[in-house]
Amino acid sequence: MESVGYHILGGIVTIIVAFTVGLTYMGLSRKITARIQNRKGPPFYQNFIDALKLASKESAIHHGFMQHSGPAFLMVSAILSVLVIPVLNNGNWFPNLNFHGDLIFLIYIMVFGSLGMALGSGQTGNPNSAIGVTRGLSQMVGFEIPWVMALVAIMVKYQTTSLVDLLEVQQTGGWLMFSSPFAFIAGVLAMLGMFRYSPFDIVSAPTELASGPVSENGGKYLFTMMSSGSIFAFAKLVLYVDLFLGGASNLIELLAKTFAIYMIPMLYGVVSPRYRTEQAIQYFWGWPLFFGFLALVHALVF
Amino acid sequence: METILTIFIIFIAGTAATYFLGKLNGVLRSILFLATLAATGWLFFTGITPESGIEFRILGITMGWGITPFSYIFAIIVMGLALLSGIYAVKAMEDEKNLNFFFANFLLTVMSMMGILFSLDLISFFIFWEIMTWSSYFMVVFTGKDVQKVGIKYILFSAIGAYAMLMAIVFIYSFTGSVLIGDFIDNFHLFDTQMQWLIPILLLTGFGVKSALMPLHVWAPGAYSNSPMSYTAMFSGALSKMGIYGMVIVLILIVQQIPNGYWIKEVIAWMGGITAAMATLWAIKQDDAKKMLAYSSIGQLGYIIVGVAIGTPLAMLAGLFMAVMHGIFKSTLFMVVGAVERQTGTSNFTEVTGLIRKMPWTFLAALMSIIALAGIPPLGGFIGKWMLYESLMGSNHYLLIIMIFFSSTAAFLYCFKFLFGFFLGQEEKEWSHVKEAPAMMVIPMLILAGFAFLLGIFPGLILKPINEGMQFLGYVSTTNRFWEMSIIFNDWGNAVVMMPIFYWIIGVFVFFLVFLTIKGYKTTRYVSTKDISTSGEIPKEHENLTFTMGFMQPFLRAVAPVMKRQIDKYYTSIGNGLEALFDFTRRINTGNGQTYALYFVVFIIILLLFKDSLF
Amino acid sequence: MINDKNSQKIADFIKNWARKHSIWVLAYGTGCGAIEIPPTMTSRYDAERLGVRGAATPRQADVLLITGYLTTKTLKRVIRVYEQMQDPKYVIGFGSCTINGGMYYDSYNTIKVLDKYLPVDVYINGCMPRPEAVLAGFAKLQQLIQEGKATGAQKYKENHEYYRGNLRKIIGNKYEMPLYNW
Amino acid sequence: MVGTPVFLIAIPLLAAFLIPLIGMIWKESVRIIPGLVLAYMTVLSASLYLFILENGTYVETIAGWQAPWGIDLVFSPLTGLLATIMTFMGFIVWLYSYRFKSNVEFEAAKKYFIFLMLLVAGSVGIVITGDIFNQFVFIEIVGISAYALTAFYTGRNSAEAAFKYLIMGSLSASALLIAIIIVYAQLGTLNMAEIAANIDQMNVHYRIIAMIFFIIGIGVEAEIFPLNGWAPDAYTEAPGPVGGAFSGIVVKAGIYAMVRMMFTLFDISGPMKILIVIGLVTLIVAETSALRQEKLKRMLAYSSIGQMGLVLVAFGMGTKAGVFAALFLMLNHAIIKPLLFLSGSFLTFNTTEKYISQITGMAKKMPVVSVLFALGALAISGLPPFSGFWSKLSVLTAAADENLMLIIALVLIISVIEIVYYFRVINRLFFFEYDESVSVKPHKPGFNGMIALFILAGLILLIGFYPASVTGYLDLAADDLLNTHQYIDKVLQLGQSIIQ
Amino acid sequence: MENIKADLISKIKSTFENVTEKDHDGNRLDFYVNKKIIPSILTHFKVNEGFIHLSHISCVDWLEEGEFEIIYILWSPKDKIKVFVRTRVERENPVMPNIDMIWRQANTYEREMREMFGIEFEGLVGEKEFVLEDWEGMPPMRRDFDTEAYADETFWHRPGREDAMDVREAIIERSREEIPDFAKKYSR
Repeated sequence: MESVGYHILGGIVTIIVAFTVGLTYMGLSRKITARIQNRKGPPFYQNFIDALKLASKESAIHHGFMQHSGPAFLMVSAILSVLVIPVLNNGNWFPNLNFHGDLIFLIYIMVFGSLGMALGSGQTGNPNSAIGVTRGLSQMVGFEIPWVMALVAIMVKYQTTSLVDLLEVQQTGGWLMFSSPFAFIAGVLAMLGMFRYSPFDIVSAPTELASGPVSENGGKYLFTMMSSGSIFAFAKLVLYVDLFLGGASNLIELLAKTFAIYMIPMLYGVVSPRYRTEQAIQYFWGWPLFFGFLALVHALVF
Repeated sequence: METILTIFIIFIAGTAATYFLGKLNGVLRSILFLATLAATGWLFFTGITPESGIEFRILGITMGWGITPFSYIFAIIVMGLALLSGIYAVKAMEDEKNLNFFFANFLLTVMSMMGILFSLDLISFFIFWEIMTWSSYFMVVFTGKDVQKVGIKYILFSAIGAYAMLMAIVFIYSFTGSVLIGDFIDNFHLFDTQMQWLIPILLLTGFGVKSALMPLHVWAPGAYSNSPMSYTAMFSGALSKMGIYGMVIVLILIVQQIPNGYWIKEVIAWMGGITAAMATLWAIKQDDAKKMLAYSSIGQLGYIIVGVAIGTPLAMLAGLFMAVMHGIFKSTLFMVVGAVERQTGTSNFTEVTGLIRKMPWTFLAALMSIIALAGIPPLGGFIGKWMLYESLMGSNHYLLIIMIFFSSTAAFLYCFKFLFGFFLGQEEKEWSHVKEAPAMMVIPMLILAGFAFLLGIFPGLILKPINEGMQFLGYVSTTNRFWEMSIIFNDWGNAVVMMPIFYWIIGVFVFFLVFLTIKGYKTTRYVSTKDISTSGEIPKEHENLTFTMGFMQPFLRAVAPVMKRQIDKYYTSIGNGLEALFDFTRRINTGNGQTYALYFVVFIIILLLFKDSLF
Repeated sequence: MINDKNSQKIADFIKNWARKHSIWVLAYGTGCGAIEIPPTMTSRYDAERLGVRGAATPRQADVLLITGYLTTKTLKRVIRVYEQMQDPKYVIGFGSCTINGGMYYDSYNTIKVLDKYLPVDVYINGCMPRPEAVLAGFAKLQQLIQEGKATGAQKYKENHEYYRGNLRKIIGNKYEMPLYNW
Repeated sequence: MVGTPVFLIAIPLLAAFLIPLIGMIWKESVRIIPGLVLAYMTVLSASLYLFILENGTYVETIAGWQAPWGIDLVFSPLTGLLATIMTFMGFIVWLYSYRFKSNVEFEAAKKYFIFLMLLVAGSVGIVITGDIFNQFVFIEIVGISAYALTAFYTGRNSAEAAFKYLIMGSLSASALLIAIIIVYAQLGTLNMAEIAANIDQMNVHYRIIAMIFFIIGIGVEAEIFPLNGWAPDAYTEAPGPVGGAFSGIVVKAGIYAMVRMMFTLFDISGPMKILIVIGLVTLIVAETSALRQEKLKRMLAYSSIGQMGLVLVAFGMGTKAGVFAALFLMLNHAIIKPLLFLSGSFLTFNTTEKYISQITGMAKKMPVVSVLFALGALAISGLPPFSGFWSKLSVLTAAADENLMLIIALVLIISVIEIVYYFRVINRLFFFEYDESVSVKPHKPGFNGMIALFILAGLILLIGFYPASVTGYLDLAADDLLNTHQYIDKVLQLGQSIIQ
Repeated sequence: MENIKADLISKIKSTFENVTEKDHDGNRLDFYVNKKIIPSILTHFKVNEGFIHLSHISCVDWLEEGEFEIIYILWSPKDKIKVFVRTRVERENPVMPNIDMIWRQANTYEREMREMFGIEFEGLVGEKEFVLEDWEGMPPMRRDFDTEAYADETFWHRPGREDAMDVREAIIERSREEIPDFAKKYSR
């Protein structure tokens, strides 16, 4: 049992890494998107500048207490979820909170942030925010189903709900991506929605909804949301790597794998137009659900 | 043990006194009402211990009253909720008419529920069950709205359920010659196979009606939303648990004795799962908070049914824990709706908005309960769901997990709708006069919300009695595996101490919520919700900017095929068909003397024709 | 240490650098100039490489880009939008119409001089200005920000009565403007 | 002992002749004397009943003719119980209607009270007589007074209802007479005990045909299915208390006669298909019709018919438990249905149409009567903890003992229907707003009427909370009915002992 | 086409009095009518002649004659003919019959004319303000409204505009090209 100080240190380092990596990935995605669109694009550190600017911007007004609490809820949930996920396997990273990284706890703690943000943007009174939130929550119901099917398939196959156990399984038996390919496909398709990149970005569509839930939040509110978003992105990527790509034993490997995963929704998004909400839901309940069932059958039969 | 009798005597005397003396004076009525609840509550919590009972005989049938460790769990819910919603009701109902009837009936319901839990025999169980049915029926129609529709639906389904139960009881009595539940359970394996299947199914029908299982649930939305909210808090919180109580006994003690009886459990679990999913979808569609919470109750009861029907130790623990939690948070939410309705005059999301600054304490209670309802850590609802998932995983119900997960994810939609609809959004001028609800209404809500929080952090408080109750049902003690903790989340089998989580959650929460939020709140200035970026347009005072109409429309469009068929409609058509048929039988008596004379002759002929078979 | 003048200076430098490289633009595109924004933002001229990026709402925006003429009717909305923006904020007047009315010099319902009503930091002239000119305008604004000279918001706050008075003069007293909020 | 069973018949008949004479002197006596007579009858039958409980069945021979040849009155635990109930209900109905039509002229009141008294006397006579022809006479007495009471209100509807009743009654009387003739021709006796003792000697075909005609003859009074067409009209058109008297007294007598015929006369033991089938058909048709009624009294009438069907089903099981349940049902019905009729006629006092919709919201105006009505409704639909529950439970347990699952299921389904239509009325009463345009004017009930209602309600609650108060008597009565040989022995022996 | 036109003219002239027509080339046909029969003639066109589409309602300010001319432009998709129904109304307190029960879109045009010319339409429903906000005084589209003077009075002008050179002249000077005469008259 390590000391409390070690835990706190580990937590802070994790958060900083998550923040940095997340923002960098976002910047890279902007760069890559620009290159695909035959543009030069902003530098990869552009998001850091944006974050710095937002943090230095003045926020003089609020619409009520929940507007402050909403981003804070989001941040809490982001931090807790990144702390629960084992960043590297074999205990190479700080132990943080990963009590064997329980997946169910993880799913729910991730949702907590969405609810907090929904409340925060609801308090602002902007109708666009509420519309965005309802779209976001609806879409979430859409992609959670194949995602959970993929998770259940894996859990069934290895009879554990612990991420750490799954990592150990992959140490010896190869990556889950190959041993349960359908689960991987379902999970990846669900991930498209989770990152809210292009086909599924109706939630915060800038021209339709005036950026949706965040439309009343600028400055520090937006900074908090942006940074928790980057932490979330990192958390999700690490989760995918841990689940399907066998985890990583050092930071470089982690970065390589996470970036590879990250490319999927990003590249898919660049070339896709936008879905309406019900189309998005129907999308997720089509092929991804089918693959989820296949994954379940695969897990049960083999 | 005479404490039991004392409790019932106090209840009956209190009911009568509240009814008759309550006509004299309103204050006296409230005092009598609360004193009855308080006295019985005090006697219950101090004087009653599990495994105590009395026996007596009626009609030559031996009956017994007593309390088992298992019914003790439910008795805690009933008494606690009765006390708190009683306090709430006194204030919430003060402007209504016919209050002596209301309060007397309230006491009668509480008494009948306690009676159900105290009954050790089937006859007094059934008597109290029926008292509960009709006393709650009078509450459903108390407001005088939709009486013939909602009320008759409720009483019809309750009667069907109750008589199915009565049929089973009658069979049991004629087979065993005793109505004691203990004798029945002991002798059940002696029944023939046909009866072994029939009796549990009949009993489950009876309990399924009260716990709003899917094909039998159609009474619930109307009944929950139609009765006064102070009563619905108990109706949904405690009364529906009576169905769960009976269901657990049937499923665990009786169905297990049937060879191949696990099929019943599977079917019930699946019905619970479907109930949860469908009710959630319907809850999303509702624009009335009461209706929404009613459907939500049905959905939550679906989870509980899944838990108890699976019946592994962990699933049972989860089901019972969720039953307690549901009692707590759902009655809080109904109380919240009642408070909002009392202060604004409507419970419709499309009308009321932006009450957060007007009714902050009510909002706090609503927020806590919603978080508990949605199953988000660290409140108690999560622990129940977690246990449920783990147990489903452990007992290989994979599709059920997805079912449950779908409904619990979709539940976020209506959770948000509830909070947003009432408390967030534009602060319209129409509601600018609204004040916080009176303290007598807010305090019970906050106490209940506090319990939801407390049980989230210290679930052991309630898991301990549940564990004892489960041992009574024949489970091995789960002490060493499940509830040994005094602090947040337990390890379900994983031997990890959870101290760091506690530090982190507290630390992060304190940092962000207290430090940043409050600091930010103080350094910034409040502007009204009319000051929003509406492309530069300045919203006029009378312009309603809140987005409440067709709130979850995209989602509902996506799930429209599932919601096209309503069980309600089938029942309605069956009912209409029957009424038409009965109209035909009514016409047999034509009111014409000649026809009657003809009948006379025909009857003679028929009797003569069939004399060999009939005599 | 933190209140030290030098550290303040360093902090200001960093902040200004960040602001300079991250310009979120709220384009008020009721005039014909809005048609010049898409080429500016897309692959040919790619303003994003300078950190220029569209913002959806005034709460998130740094720069208010007035693309072309403003009528008395839209002026009210523009001022409302400007006041809803959070500090630090800048205004770019885009096209001749904002400078001297341009071809609408004799119209009965367009304003001719934007800086009577809003503190314009940079004007981009031309009818219409080409994307190159727009980029040049942004570059100028960046330069001003870095130098700490883009103090339009400050000016607006100090001379609020003056700007409001000019507004009152054209819109009359019938129209209710809400109080200044930031 | 304040008299012998013969007084139960003789005194009301005597009073019926005397009342018009005394009425010429003192008009109020027309109201009071029937009450006194009914009270005396109640006391008499109660004391006789207590007496026989200790000393065994009491058989009185009229005019010294011994048993097989003369007429005798049998006062056994069963007949005593029924006689006590009937006289008591007669008294209650009198108490309720004491002020009834006090504003109408002397003649109307005279008729009413005389016929009420005769109704009770005739019903008691049906129960306690031991002679089938005598029973026929009493049935005719009951019938005639019932026709007259039905036609009490002058008017087309009442006359029509009474006429229908009359037609059915006449037909049944002829059928009954045919049955009696057949029996007499075969066995040469009219004494029930004698017939029962010698029934084996009767030709089996004649026996069945006699039984059929008996059933048809008594069935009109017992309201069995195809013969009950008169009942809804008569109940609706007769004055309110008369409906109570019909359902509380007359029908019981009819059922008794039928059961006595089946159990004792023809000595059938074991389950009787005929009773079960007739009972079930009656039950289903009546209760489903009741669901669709628009008039309150008509609904109650159908409900009454349905209950009688249930009683027949219970008797038809033929077991001890079944008979016990049937008697319990009869007792409860005799208490509850008059309560419903009496309180219902208070509620609809100021209307001639008596539509259910006309009592909308009456609870606001007449709270006590409404609560009593609701109590009756809850009790008759078998909701615990009121008395109806126990009787229904007894029926069900009796059926379960015989493994008659279909009957249990049907009875329960019918109970659901019952609950639905009674709750519809309760809803209208309590949870609707009083609407001047629809509802009738409230009526201020008289003191005597309220006492009558409270007595009935008190009995409901007593039996509901403490069923053991009556089950002992019912048990004895059931034993008495089932033990045919004891009945025969007792009646014949006693007659012989008197001769000796 | 010509047959159709002639047919139409004869039909209209037989139905309505005081109607003069003017035939244009192509598919256009003008009718000059009195304002009183406007609703009836338009209904006639719509119902009987197949001119189901109202393309536009226009207004011309004949300041010198003291009249406004209102022009209803109708289109028949069947015959492919457009008809201009012209009518005059006096400038002082101009009142016209309202036709938005015949074509709902007429409401918009009428509101615009009410705001821009000050023509009243009998029984016209709709917000008084159409495009302008808080406008007081003379409707801005009348010809006697001096827009330049109004602008001078109401708005600031940035100085320096008075001696601004015509861009064309600067271009000519720079490029030393001849400009054609017809272009000169457009220069300031």
